[in-house]
Formats: sequence, C-alpha cells, structure tokens
Amino acid sequence: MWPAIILIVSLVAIYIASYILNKRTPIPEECREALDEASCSACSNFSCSHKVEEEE
Amino acid sequence: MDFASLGAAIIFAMLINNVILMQFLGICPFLGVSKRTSSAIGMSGAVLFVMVIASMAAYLIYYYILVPYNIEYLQIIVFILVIASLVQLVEMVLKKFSKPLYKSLGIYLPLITTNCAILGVAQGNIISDFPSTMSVGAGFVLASVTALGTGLGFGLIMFAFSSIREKLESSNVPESWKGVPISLVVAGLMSIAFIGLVGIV
Amino acid sequence: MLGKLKKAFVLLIIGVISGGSIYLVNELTWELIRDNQIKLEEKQYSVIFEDGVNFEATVLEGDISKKVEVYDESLNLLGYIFKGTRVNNYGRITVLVGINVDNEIEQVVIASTNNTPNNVQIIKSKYIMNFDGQSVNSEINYDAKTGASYTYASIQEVIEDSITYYLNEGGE
Amino acid sequence: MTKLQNLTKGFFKENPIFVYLLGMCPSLAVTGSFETALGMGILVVFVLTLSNVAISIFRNLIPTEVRTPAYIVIIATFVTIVQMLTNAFALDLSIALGVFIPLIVVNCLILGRAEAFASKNSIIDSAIDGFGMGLGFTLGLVVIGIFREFLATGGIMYGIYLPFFVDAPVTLFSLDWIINLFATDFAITDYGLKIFTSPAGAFMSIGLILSFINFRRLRKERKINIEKQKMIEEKKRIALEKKKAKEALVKAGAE
Repeated sequence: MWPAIILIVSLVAIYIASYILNKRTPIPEECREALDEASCSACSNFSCSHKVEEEE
Repeated sequence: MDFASLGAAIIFAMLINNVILMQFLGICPFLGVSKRTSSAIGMSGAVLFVMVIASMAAYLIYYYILVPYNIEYLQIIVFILVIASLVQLVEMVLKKFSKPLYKSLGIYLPLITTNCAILGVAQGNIISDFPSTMSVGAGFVLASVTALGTGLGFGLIMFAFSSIREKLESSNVPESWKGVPISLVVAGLMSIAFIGLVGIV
Repeated sequence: MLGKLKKAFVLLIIGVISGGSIYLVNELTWELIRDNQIKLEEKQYSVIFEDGVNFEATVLEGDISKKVEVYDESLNLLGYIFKGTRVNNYGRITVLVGINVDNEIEQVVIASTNNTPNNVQIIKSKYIMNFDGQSVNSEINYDAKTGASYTYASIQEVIEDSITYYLNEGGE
Repeated sequence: MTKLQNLTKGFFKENPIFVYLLGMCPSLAVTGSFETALGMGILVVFVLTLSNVAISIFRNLIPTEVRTPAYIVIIATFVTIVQMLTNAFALDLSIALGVFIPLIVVNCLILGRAEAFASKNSIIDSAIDGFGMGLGFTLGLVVIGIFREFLATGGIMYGIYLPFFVDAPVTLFSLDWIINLFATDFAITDYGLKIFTSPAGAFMSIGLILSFINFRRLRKERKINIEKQKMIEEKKRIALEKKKAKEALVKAGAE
C-alpha cells in the first residue's frame, strides 16, 4: 500500500510544483499576439492556461 | 533491433497505423486547430515533441518503478500526471529560454494535456503480454521510435487536412454540410486512401 | 504561511485518498481479474480442442512461454497447446499452436495482438486455417499450402518453435 | 433551473457530442457496434457522476490556483477504479474498448463538467448534472452505434460484450424477416455495407448525422424567420392602415 501512496503523492507534488512555476513565469511580451492564433477552442478549453490567465 | 526494422516501425506507425485516421486518437486538435496550415504545423510540432518525451518517460517509469514494486495498476494515474507535468515543464523552459520556439510551438502546449494521442501512445507501448525474449532496453528503443513515427504521422495528416480545409472554405458547400460535417467526410475519404497503404512494409 | 500549509495539506490528503482507494479496489478485484483472464484463455484453448475440458498449464522460459496439456472429460490426453509471443514491425502478436497426439497441427489461433486489425482479419479469415492437419514430423512446406507471403513471419516462427519444442521434449 | 431541467439538458439542448463536439475520440472509435457504444456510455456515466460528486465535496477546500491538477488526480482515480471493475465483471467489454477506457481521463467532457458545474454547485446538483450529461453522452454514442451497426450488418445484436440479463447473444432487430417474406434463405449480413465498420465509415457516419442535425436546425430557423418576417409585414400593414385612417379622419375634420 505504501509504495502506491508515496508514488502518487510525490508525482502530484511534482505536477503542482511545475504547474505553479509555469504560471509564475510570465509570457514574453512579443508572443502575446501569437496567443490569439492558438485560441482555446473546443475540447482544449478546459486545461488551457492562456484562458485562466485572462480570467484572473 | 537493427536499423531496417526500426525504419519499418516508423513507417508503420506513421502511415499504416495512423494515429488519427486508423486509431482515432487526437481528434480534438484534428478538428479544432486545423483551420489554418500554420497553426496545424505548430500544433503537430508541439505534439511530436511532447509525445516522444512522454513515451520515453512513461516507459522508463513503468519498467523501473511500477513493475519492481508490483503496482502496475497505478499506470493510468501515473501516466497522466507524468504527461501533465512534462507539458508544464516544457512550456516553462520554452518561455524562459527560447522566445522564437515558444512563439511557434509553445503556445500550443497548454492545449495538449488533454490530447488523447499522447496518453494513448504511452499506454499502447505498455501491454500485458510483453515477450520474455525482448529486453527492456530494446523495448525502450522500439517505444521511442513508435512515438516518433506516430508524431510524424499526426503532423502529416494535420498538414494535409488543413490544406484541404483552406480550400474547402472557398468552395460551394450546401448550407447544412458547412463546417464540421464536410470536414468529417473529407477525413473519411482520406481514411479510405490510407487503407490502401496496408501491406507496404 | 499558514494558508500555504493548509493548501499543501489538502492536496496531500487528496493524493493519499486517491492512492489508498486505488489500492483498496485493486485488493478487492485482482483475484477476480486473474480468474477472468484464466477463463478467457481456457475459452481459447477449447476453441483449438473442442472436446478439451481439463487444462494443465506450465509456464516456461524461452521462446515458448507456456505449455498446456489438454485432457477431455474422461482424462484422455488430446494434445498440447504452445503459446509464444513475437514482436514484429507491426507491433506484438501472441499465437497459440495446438498439436494433437497424432502428431498433427490441430489448429493455430491468434490469442492477442495490437497489429493492424485489417491485416489480422485477412489472415484470420483466409490463411491461418491452412496450417491445420499438417503433420509435424516432416518439413512443412509453408509457401505451397499456407500462402506464406500473406501470413506474418512471426506466426510461422512461433509454429516452428512449437514444433521444435514438441519434437525435442515430446511435450513432456 | 429546476432539477428536472438540470437532468435533461444534456439529452438534446446541450448534447455533448452533437452540440459541443466533446469527446470525439471515443465517439468515433467505440461506436462500431451498438453494444460497445452502450458499454462506453455506461462507464462514462459512472466516472462523470462520481467525479462530479467528489469535486463538489472538495470544492471549498481545493485552492483555486491549483484546481486543474486536483481535478485531474480525482478523475484519474475514478477512471482507474472503473477500469478495474470492468476488468473484474465484464472482461469482454474491457477488451473490446481497449485503450479507450484509460482515455476517459482525457475526455474533455469530464474535465469540462468539473470546471463549469461541479466546482460551483452543491453535491446533489452536481450528481444530477453528471448523471444527466453522462446519459446525454451515452445517447449520442448509442445513436451513432445503432446507425453504424445497422448499415454494416442489417441488424442490432446484444449480449456479446455485455453479459447482463441474457445467456447468449440475441438479435434485437433485423431486416431479415421482412425480406424473407419474399425470398427464402436470405441473410442480410452478406449484403451489409462493411465500410461502416471501418474507420472511414466512422468519420462519414458522424458527418452524416451532424449534417442531418444541422439541416433540421436550419429549416427550423428558416421557418421562424419567415414567421417573423410575416409578423413584421403584418404589423407594418396595420400601422399603415391606421395611419391612412387617421389621415382620412384629419382630412375629413379639416373639411
């Protein structure tokens, strides 16, 4: 039981750490226009970090 | 694993067992990001990159962590977490160190955590009846080569499909077929064409 | 700081709950899953030997991964089934070869594969039954009878391995 | 929105497959027969309801900035559990669906409902929403599955992959008996359009169904437009008549 829980907890920690680090890294100024091209449409809508950034 | 059989594996994964037209993986970007050729190419570049890295990582984690501890049943949750964190890390690195690369590929990265092609290929490389005659190292090479071929196949179809779709925009399609329905029929015709490639390797 | 600790604690709890619940469900179901898989394999064995009821499987090392002795209801030996897996350019393929006590190939069955479904379908419907009834004592002429150019080399390899194993060890 | 509306909105008005085009990968891949489509739909109903409930329970505890990772962990847990249960109780279905059971994790419908509904609503409402949306998804899959299986074999079978309620596979519906009124020894399966079992047929049948839905929608819109046009013209005519009458009255008054 313990290997399972330790593995999942550590992977979740890695994921969340990388998620937060990625969010704190600002998008380069000159790339902002290009973001519109990759519009968060259809299915990808929900995990799209561009959209989240616009919301907050 | 000799060079010829690796080449055959790439061609097989790319053309014959094509990820979109034969395995139905990655349909969302196929329909969603294929309106312009430029964005289709950017998307397929991002998918290819992440697919190869994610397949390698998933394979290594499976055979060096999950199998020794007898916790193979965790593979779904482990794979999705590995893929999701890889996507975040790659995006962060591109943002920080390579602006041109971020501009062309990076902007599509957030869209591909939920791309089933990547998880599908990582899962497909691990199946239960792994032959005892094949070493883990050779399996690793085969897995990464398969991922490379699959990514190339994805790019090929995305490019062809987006080119056709650009032409479709200006053609006279009945009102009720406009948009997705006619695109799906085009995809069906492409799929028929690809059935003809069975048996070339 | 306290807020951050609280968030970390919540995420830790979620991780622990998910790991623990997956572990528990696995504990509850793994025996059922194993039984199911054995049943599924026995179903394939009884496709090869229609009268086969009792199966005694032995796990082997090497090219042939499993040997199964097949008995009918009154415990008469009907024959042997050999299982082998190959990796080819198309993926992986697992083949079952049945050899009966009259030294003939009873039947060849594709147990599982991730090869192109269309290819496998063609082989299943047209070519694989050509192996049936061939004697294993003499050399098998694959090209003339079995349309070797249509069958995978992998299937032939497994059949050859099975025959070699059968002739050397006599199935024992 | 009442609870009933919440339950039924996924069937037609907000159908995940036909209206939002969510979860296209499974709706192309597992709809080769009615039964696999139904099985996949049932699994999605399970995962969606359970994950919606779990996320709704945790909704005030999960920090907003890391909600996507938390949702993914929760959904993946339920998918793993559902896969184990399928392996244990319906192995044939599990083999038929193959890699598409693990791929429920990345089905955008589930993450989408978690983010759009379960993270903001109470437990009971989220459960109803998950169940209703799952049923809508199942309905879409089953429609495509019946369409494809009927065109490919001329009938609908049940009992091959889902070993519940029947001992042996049964034909639910077949064209055989109609044709056998006129001819003997006729098997419709020999004349099926085999292309509809293949990938090409999958794309085309969804294209056909979507275009049919579009056609219905457009015709309805056109009808409404014509009605509106008529109403506007009617109003204009009445207004004009009134104006004329008024003018006539004014004229008469002046004289």
